[in-house]
Amino acid sequence: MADQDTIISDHQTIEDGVVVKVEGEIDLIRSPQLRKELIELLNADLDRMVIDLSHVTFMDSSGVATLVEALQIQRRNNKKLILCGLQQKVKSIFEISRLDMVFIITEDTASAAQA
Amino acid sequence: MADQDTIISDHQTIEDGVVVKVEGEIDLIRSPQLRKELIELLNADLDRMVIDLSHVTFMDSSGVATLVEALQIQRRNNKKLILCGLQQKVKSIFEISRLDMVFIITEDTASAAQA
Amino acid sequence: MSDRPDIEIRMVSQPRYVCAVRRAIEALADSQGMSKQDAADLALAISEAMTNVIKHGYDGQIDRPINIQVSPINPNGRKGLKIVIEDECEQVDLSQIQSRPLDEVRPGGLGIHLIERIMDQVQYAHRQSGQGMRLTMCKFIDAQKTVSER
Amino acid sequence: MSDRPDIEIRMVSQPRYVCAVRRAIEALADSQGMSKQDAADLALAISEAMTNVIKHGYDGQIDRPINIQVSPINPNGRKGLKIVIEDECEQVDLSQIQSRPLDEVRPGGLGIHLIERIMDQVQYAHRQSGQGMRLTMCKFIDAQKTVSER
Ligand SMILES: Nc1ncnc2c1ncn2[C@@H]1O[C@H](COP(=O)(O)OP(=O)(O)O)[C@@H](O)[C@H]1O
Ligand SMILES: Nc1ncnc2c1ncn2[C@@H]1O[C@H](COP(=O)(O)OP(=O)(O)O)[C@@H](O)[C@H]1O
Repeated sequence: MADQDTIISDHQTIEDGVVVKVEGEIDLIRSPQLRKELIELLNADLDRMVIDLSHVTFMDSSGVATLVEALQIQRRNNKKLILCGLQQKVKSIFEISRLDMVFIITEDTASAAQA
Repeated sequence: MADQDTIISDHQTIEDGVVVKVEGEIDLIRSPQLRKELIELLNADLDRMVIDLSHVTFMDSSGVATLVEALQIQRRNNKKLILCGLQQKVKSIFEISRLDMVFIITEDTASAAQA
Repeated sequence: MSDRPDIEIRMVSQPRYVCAVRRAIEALADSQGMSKQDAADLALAISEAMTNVIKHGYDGQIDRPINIQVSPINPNGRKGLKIVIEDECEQVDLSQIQSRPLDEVRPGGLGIHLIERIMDQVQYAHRQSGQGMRLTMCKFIDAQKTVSER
Repeated sequence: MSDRPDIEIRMVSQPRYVCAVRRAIEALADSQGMSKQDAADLALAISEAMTNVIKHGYDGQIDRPINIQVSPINPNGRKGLKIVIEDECEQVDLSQIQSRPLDEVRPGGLGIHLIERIMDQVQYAHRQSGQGMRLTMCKFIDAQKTVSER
């Protein structure tokens, strides 16, 4: 997986925030870039950030750490961060680290817009 | 890839023959099983056999050899064998071995029924 | 199990290469009949263990040796995979290698927890050569401790 | 390029394991910036070369050694991967290892052709130890001879 590319492949404005689509494997190599892209967006002070993980095929603990950091930023500002579309392979790491109860996780972007 | 499983995951009767769907990686390990399953079906003396490769993610020369053998059986009996739905990764081996001109290859099962 | 592993991968501690090992181990587990989810979890655990060697053991140096050995095992008729990861890091006190409590939600500190939950056996040791660590792990295919029981 | 390869895989000649090596090499090529199609073709070529060692070199024996070395190369600024496959087979006359004409359509006999078309450099040799063969192959990332030009 090339590490120079952007990780957020698409982002779409919704009523109270933004839906970003993340692509590929989120591991030690690519997490720093994801962190940079997410934090840039979070600076815009969005009420709702939805992260669509349906095109993520692998995530390791550095990827999870990046998402935890984004969640903390949103929480600190009383804003929402929602994950959606997790493949079972990827859901597993959230379950094993018991973060499936910490994040708001929904099936798809439609339900994430309501959550 | 387990090698005990059947390779043909589905087969469907059409007017003048059958459409079989093949799954997974067709390599040294699994080609003998595919060969067995195909030859059994070819014994039924079908006017048209369509092999749907859309769910095949890898094929090596042993897989190609198996398909060439099936093609020869059909030709000898003045019957048709048609491949369809090849992923680009898989199409590549046919192109490199110049068998893309030997096999009838179509986009999908619908066009294969007409070819 | 004989002394020679079925597969041995010797590589430099380049983070880019971790992905290749992860994919190889997932394919191997699959070929041994492990479920797709368990094979994916196993690949994650191996990835975390290798990442830890690079991050903590080698402090990010990319040209140090990592050695991964994989063999099918079958103790008491229980099929599984044994994976050994060896490095040439400075030996640390084994008690330093531990997971943190998960109730505190903060970035980082999940690797060891993931490894311990995914694998059926996990053992860190000092290599006898006096330099380097050895991590020995097993995951069974009919595992009693499956991750889905978490 | 130093003498020590970046990644070395030592394995037994078990056909089940070929898939793991194939996936690892595809991931490696991808991580070096090779296009997805070229990386897939490369994986195919390596697969064929390993299969040939097992079939022809070892006559199907599953417990003989195969050694695969992979390193990034950069001769004259041209990025690529070098892959060396070594075995302990009986040495055969190198002229025996050749592809057949493709105009005759029949099953089999495509492996060497695929290897030669996919790789930019291919060289079979006898190992100096007196036993075993060595196959040295390169594929460049900016390859002038790309498979799409076939
Ligand atoms: N291979 C290793 N060598 C030395 N120390 C290690 C190694 N693996 C883990 N550790 C120690 O265990 C701690 C917990 O590791 P881990 O759970 O993976 O979280 P993190 O890597 O995010 O700190 C690390 O902070 C480190 O001190
Ligand atoms: N590793 C090898 N050791 C010995 N002989 C080989 C090896 N690889 C290929 N050959 C020889 O080259 C011939 C052509 O190989 P190939 O094109 O792969 O077709 P096939 O394997 O179907 O015969 C083989 O029949 C064999 O005689």
